Amino acid sequence: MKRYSAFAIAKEAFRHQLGWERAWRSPEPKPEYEVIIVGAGGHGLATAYYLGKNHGITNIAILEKNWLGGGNTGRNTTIIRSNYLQDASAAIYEKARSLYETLSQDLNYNVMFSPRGVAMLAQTHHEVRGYRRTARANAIQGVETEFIGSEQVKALCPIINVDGPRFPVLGALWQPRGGTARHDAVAWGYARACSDMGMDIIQNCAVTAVRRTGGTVTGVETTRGAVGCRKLGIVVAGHSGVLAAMAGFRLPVESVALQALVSEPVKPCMDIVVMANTVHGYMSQSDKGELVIGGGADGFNNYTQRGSFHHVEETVRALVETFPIISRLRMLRQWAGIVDMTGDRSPILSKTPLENCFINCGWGTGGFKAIPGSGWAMAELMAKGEPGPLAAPFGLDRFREGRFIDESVAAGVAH
Amino acid sequence: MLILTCPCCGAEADETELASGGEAHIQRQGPESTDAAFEAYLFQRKNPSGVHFERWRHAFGCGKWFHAARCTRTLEVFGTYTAQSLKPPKWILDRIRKRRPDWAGPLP
Amino acid sequence: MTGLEPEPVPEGEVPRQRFVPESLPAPDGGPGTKPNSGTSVMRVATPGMITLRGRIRSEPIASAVRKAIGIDIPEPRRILSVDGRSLAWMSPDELLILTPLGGSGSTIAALSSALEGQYALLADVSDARLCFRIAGPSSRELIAKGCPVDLSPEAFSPGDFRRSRLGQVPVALWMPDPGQFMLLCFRSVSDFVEHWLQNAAQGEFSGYL
Amino acid sequence: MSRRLSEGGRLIDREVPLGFLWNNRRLTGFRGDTLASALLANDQQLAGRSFKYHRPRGIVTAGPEEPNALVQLGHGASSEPNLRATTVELADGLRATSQNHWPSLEFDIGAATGYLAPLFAAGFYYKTFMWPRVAWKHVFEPLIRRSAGLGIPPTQPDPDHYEHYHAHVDVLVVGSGIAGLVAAGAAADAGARVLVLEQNPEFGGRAPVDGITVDGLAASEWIDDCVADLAWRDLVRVRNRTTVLGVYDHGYVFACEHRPRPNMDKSRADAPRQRLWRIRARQIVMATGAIERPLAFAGNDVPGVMLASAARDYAVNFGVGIGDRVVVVTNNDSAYLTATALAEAGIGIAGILDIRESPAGPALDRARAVGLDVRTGMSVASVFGRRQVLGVSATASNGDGARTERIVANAVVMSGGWSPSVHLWSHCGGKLAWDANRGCFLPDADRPPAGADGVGMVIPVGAANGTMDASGIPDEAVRAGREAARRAGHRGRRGRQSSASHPAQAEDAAESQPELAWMVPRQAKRSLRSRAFLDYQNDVKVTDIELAVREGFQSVEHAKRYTTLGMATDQGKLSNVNGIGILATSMGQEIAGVGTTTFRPPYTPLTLGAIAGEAHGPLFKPVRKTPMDGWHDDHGAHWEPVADWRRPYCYLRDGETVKAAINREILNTRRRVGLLDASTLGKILVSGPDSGRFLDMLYTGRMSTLRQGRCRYGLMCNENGFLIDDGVIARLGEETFLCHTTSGGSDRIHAWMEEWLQTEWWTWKVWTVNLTEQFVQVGIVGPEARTVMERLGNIDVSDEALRFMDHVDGELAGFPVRLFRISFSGELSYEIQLPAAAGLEFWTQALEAGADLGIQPYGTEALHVMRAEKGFIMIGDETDGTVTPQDLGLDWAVSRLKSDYLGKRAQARSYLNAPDRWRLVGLATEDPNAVLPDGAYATDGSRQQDGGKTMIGRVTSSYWSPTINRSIALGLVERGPDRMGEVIGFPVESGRTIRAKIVDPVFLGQDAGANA
Ligand SMILES: Cc1cc2nc3c(=O)[nH]c(=O)nc-3n(C[C@H](O)[C@H](O)[C@H](O)COP(=O)(O)OP(=O)(O)OC[C@H]3O[C@@H](n4cnc5c(N)ncnc54)[C@H](O)[C@@H]3O)c2cc1C
Ligand SMILES: NC(=O)c1ccc[n+]([C@@H]2O[C@H](COP(=O)([O-])OP(=O)(O)OC[C@H]3O[C@@H](n4cnc5c(N)ncnc54)[C@H](O)[C@@H]3O)[C@@H](O)[C@H]2O)c1
Ligand SMILES: Cc1cc2nc3c(=O)[nH]c(=O)nc-3n(C[C@H](O)[C@H](O)[C@H](O)COP(=O)(O)O)c2cc1C
Ligand SMILES: [Zn+2]
Repeated sequence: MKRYSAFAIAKEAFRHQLGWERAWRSPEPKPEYEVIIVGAGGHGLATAYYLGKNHGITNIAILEKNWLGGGNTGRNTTIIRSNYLQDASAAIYEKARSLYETLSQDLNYNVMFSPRGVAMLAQTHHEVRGYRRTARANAIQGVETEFIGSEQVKALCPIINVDGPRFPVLGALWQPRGGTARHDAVAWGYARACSDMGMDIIQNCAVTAVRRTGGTVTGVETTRGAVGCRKLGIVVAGHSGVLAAMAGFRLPVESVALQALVSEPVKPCMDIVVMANTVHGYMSQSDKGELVIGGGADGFNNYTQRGSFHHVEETVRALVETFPIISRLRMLRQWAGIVDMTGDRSPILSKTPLENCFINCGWGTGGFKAIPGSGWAMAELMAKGEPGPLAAPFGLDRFREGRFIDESVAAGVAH
Repeated sequence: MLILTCPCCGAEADETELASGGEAHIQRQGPESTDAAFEAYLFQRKNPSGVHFERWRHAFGCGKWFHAARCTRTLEVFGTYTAQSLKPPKWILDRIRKRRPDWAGPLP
Repeated sequence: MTGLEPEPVPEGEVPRQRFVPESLPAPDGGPGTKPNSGTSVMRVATPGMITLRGRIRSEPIASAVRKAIGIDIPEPRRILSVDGRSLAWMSPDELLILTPLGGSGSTIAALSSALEGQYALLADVSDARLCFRIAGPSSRELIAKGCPVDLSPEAFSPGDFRRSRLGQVPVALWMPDPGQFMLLCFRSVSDFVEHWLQNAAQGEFSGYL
Repeated sequence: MSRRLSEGGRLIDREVPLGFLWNNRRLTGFRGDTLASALLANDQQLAGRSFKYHRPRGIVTAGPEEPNALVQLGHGASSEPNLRATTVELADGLRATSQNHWPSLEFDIGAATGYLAPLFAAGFYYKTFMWPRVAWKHVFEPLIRRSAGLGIPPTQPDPDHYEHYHAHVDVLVVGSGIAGLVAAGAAADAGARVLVLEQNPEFGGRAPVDGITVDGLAASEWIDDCVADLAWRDLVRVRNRTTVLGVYDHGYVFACEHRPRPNMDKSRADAPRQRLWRIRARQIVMATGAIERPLAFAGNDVPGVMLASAARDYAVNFGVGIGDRVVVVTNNDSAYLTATALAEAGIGIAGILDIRESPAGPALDRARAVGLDVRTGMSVASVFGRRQVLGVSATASNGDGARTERIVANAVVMSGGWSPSVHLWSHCGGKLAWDANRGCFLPDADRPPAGADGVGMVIPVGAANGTMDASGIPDEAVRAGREAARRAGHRGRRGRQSSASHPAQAEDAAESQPELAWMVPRQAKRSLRSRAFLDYQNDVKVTDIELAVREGFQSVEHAKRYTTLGMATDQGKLSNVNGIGILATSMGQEIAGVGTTTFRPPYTPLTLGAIAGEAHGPLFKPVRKTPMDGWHDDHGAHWEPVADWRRPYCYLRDGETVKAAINREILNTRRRVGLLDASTLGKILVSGPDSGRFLDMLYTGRMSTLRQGRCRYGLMCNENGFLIDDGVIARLGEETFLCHTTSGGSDRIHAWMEEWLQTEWWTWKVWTVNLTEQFVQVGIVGPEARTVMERLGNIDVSDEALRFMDHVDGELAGFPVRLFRISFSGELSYEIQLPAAAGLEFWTQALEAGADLGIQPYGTEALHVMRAEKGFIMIGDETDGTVTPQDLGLDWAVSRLKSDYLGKRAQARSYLNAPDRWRLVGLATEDPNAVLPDGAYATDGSRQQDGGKTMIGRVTSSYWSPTINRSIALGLVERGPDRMGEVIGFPVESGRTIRAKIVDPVFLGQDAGANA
């Protein structure tokens, strides 16, 4: 594979950019693979990548019903942080965050990880307590966070109105090493690396049934024919319930629309990521200049990748109150993704009732930040057949035992 | 923006007047239930891509819960009916079959 | 009312009016708008209020209510008023009884004896809600700034009663006569509602209804 | 120099000149001008700089699709970036500046990137800036950020206000062209309520510009009549300046109305700047017209190159000529209209280059008849000039552009065909189909966006439906209007009817089909392709799409994201189809197979302020207030939000700190008497024969056995077994209970009760009423409480008559009250419930009655401290949704004997019974002056598998207790109650560890409750 570098670009500039290779191949499906991953989103691609990189398994097909990276990975607000309360979450999200730091170099693809810092505003006393608690937990877990006062918030992000009459900003949980990354590049970078390792990424190939013999998976049927495998990884986010039904089990998951929007691009006006959970909205400014805005999820089951306007309204209302200067900026585009919400709002990385079939889902509104860590842990689970320490707490069995990993306890939402 | 007709008061309520309540017709499991049945009751959801039976409450209105049959892929509403039904009434099923001839019926 | 309406034209005559676009949306008006022409918002003395929970359309309860108050149970989403007392349909098993100021006590007494032995619940809620009157030519439009209900005359008129939301809070509304609305909200948010209504009254009106 | 023509300009009023500032230069235009037409009239073609290469760019369109002429309007707080000059109505004193350049529009340093364009091909940034690693954050990213972006956000809060409005219609007609107006009339004739929305100030769409006649009248006259006729009808509303922005499920539509103002810089206090329309439409007629497409040729972005329709608009509507020697290049007939219109206005036409080999028809005949030089089979090879057009080289349209001929010109107008405005069809799932004949994506009638009933809810008509010749429109529009009315449930006539006796007849010259060419000349060399722009704003060129294809970004969605085609502020209104054409060509595929990207709302950008509406400041979110709120505010209340309520955290006396106030309030209550506004507590009446049984299910304890006149503390769990609320239940009668909830719980718990009653136990005979708002509740607490009570009335409040946990009805201070003797502070305490209207009066009377006893109000913090001193839990402090009653040592409030209650089954699961669960204990710091921080965690020094330290407990509430003069804390600790006396460490900031002993949670004398 041709390496990307400034030098290569300069060279290509003289050759009219004619020398670039395809970022990934588009092969026909083979009849059989060792591993099939369903879903070429960030999590599916990262799983394949670490199966190859960490476990030497490269006889892999990644089957994608549309275009790779077009699911939630291609439509999220790109916030990366690891300031979670529970040990299990902090561990996997921090693993992911630290992998993000070197991901561009690992993949030889600039994913533009931008550790600009994430501030989660505390706007009630209750929230102050919750975030102080999280900061203390993080200190013990080895996640660098800090509870900062409102003057510091103002200094980090001058456009915040910290004196709002209804919800003054009392402080914030600040993670200086959190930030954003370029969502598409994450999918493309992993895809390029997977393809380069010889894995087959097959787009426009929807899985329509799961083949099994006895209680063991043997392959899948797709819109492009049947494909056999020894191990199957289901990594389809909002469509997990549909795939689980094909595989003969049911999940503690519901699919709902989560919306986001961007403003027209403007010159830099905010340097950090701000999340305001009490009023329900979060915002950052992309490198291109548009404000990237997200809020709460719609409340009902939905597979349409579009949501209701009043959620946009609520989000924007919250953000105009928090950042009064944005009132005269304009919404350019809004869209939605279908997210998979679990019973305790934490993800699932698990074996399933079907032998050799594994599932990675339930990242809901907040799995972009987890992509490298989740792929790492899922690869380990699939390669060894048993979860490693990162994945172990996220098994399906927890719902039967009542062993929830509940993140909502300290904060409101999780993005 | 969903608009559902509340079967209890007849108002054409829009989503901002309603509160959604997830899957309908889930049987409560009490102290005698097995672990598996209890887990299923609390967590396991059909979450279908297609015809779905669900609960809503006319929260900014008459305050009543009701059920709706809706397609999660097109958001078509086949009808709303009272929350005091253990399963979808026949007229709803008939209407769904008319609109979706190849529908296999409610998931078990 | 679009504000564009020419003089009424006699039946059968053809209206041929030159319509000059420039004359439309002058900077300070046009069909887009009408200024507040005397639409007012007022807190009004709250009537006595009683909640009756029971199967209100069932015969024993309906007749007990009729006996005690002399009014039939209204149809869903309707309000019936007789002699200063009103019955508002709140839900299939809830009725809001409005009495003259301070009159809830005697009405409750009458109702409880009429309902003796019935499975029903009465509660004096006279203090739970406060009441606003919105009167004037643009009252429909004022409320429509924040309420999702169809308030056009063909969809909502005296006798209708609707529970919905205004801005972010629950309200109930009805029209005691064609020129005004009564609006009930919970006591704890009445400052908010008043502020909301006054703010809306100060702005322009869309001129749509 | 002025480019204002001596005549013409149907929209301007030459009598009313308006002065405005452009980049601080004073210019004049006329009333009726847009900023764009006024700039052009002043010969200001150069209007902005592009996003990536900072190339000089001119005005290319005359509508909201404008990608180039984005300006910053106003200044200071009223400043607004990225406005399209083409839609800004000129106003006196308007100030506009161009954007995205430094130091000036004419000389922009950023343009240097343009010279490096060969380096900056699509997606180059994914391939570089990776080394050294830290450079991305500190060098590259800041650099990119600064050069990107367009306008500058304001720095002050918005002085304007915005309004919302809810409207309901049967048929919403979007667009007031011939199609929209005729459809509206037809729908109203069928009895439907109709609303017509037009984004422009003027009605009529393209017809008046295109010289169409309807019913023998010039289009503009017919339109005036038609609008007047519609406006006269009682079923129809017609509004201009209102853009329909989004279509959502079930016919929900939002639109934004602009309120023009005489002076752009001054906000009018009363009038909203914009109004957001939230419309519920049963049917939507999409009569949105079509948008002309550019042609891709080298230098097609040089200022002075413009869409043919726009040039026509400027000449006809505004009396502005865009040049004096104009080259026309086209692949269809419609540009001929421009050529003839310009020629008629006296503008020189340097030639018409028609890329078609042998076009024929009336348009050409007319052009030739007026002596225009029509050259078929020809196209522009390249445009000369950088900041303005100096000429073009013409070449055979099928060639490679090698052989050219120079034409001197100062403007180029182009037409690459028309793209129907199908956005609103697509927003809600409507599918498009490529029509190869007409060369455009059209609404696929078989796959419409469906409403709640599953039936199509949008009907396209006119140019939006691909019907480009006006003569075909009226019939189609009548059908559309009728069909919309029918689907909305109307067939009959009602309301004031139209005067028109027959459907309109429109006439225009029949047109021949366009001949598609995604790049001209068709075999263009690379050097030309690399200068042919598709997306002007984002600087996406033909070669960028080709590169994307080579690199495997072949899905239309990948190509979009890799090159940013169509992602600019015009959302691809001009560029998408050409880009897709190039994409398809490069892959050797048909456009139909490539498809298009998704149109998303909004159709054109709208301000966030309009979306937020009036909900800001005090109207942002309701605050719930008790009747005593005003009193608290007057008496130094330091507020705390509690759920949606606000409650006094403490009352500050002059000069006092918050801490001092809290301590004072606590000590005063413990030593004398305190007064608490507890009105926010939820109060729910539960009544009926099955109410005892119902409460037994709802609470973990048994309530059915409670005796009348008595109270009991109860806990509620969810079905997961976790504690969700607590409160005191009083039995008022045989079948009637009053349940108190937490302040945050009043609505939630009432809804919870109703949910179970309506959806699970609907045969049970229970009624509930939420009386939270009906009553206030006042706590009178402390050793002197009884004296105060005795002074307030003659209820016997002796220990004998009113025992702990008794309640009684009576009269106090002249008001009917319900009196509870309950306590969470360990002090003697009475809670008095009375009708809310009397609340304030009672409160002040109680203060008077206790004045000489030293009565003082106390706030929530004192309440919390006193609770904690007694080891009572607080929902939200000791609980966080993962804690069971058993964890909190509240087993005594959980009935083991009951066969069922909500949460019982869950509590039987293994994890909830694990021996190592964290359980409630008291924590006494070794240093009595050290207050443990809230939320501090205890560790035991061991390490977990993943390297983190092991946490063994946490502080749930922690206070300074002035009563016992030491710090106190409650916490959840692993196997806590089994470890009494053990000392554990809580690491806190800066490496310190606070050590605390595990103790009983009741800090204040075990028997202090005795007098309670
Ligand atoms: C609006 C929005 C904002 C968000 N904001 C954030 C944020 O700020 N930070 C954050 O960390 N996370 C955020 N998230 C969440 C995050 O986007 C997701 O958790 C994450 O992208 C999930 O990645 P994935 O790879 O699991 O799923 P996806 O990227 O959705 O990939 C799943 C893939 O499976 C494919 N698939 C489905 N069914 C089939 C089938 N039958 N056959 C073959 N393929 C199939 C889909 O086409 C899709 O490409 C947000 C999500 C949304 C929608
Ligand atoms: N010669 C050609 O090839 C050609 C091409 C296109 C159009 N035309 C001419 O255009 C006319 C077509 O008539 P028509 O009525 O279909 O279209 P139209 O373009 O005349 O009218 C459409 C109207 O809709 C408005 N509009 C568009 N989107 C809107 C939105 N989101 N919200 C509010 N308003 C919106 C526009 O401002 C415009 O006034 C005919 O006169 C036809 O001859 C000709
Ligand atoms: C972080 C982020 C930034 C985006 N910025 C833009 C943008 O500047 N312009 C744009 O048109 N779309 C932008 N989008 C939205 C995409 O165009 C698109 O709507 C989104 O990926 C969902 O895909 P879909 O609309 O095709 O379903 C952005 C999306 C994301 C996730
Ligand atoms: Zn209802």
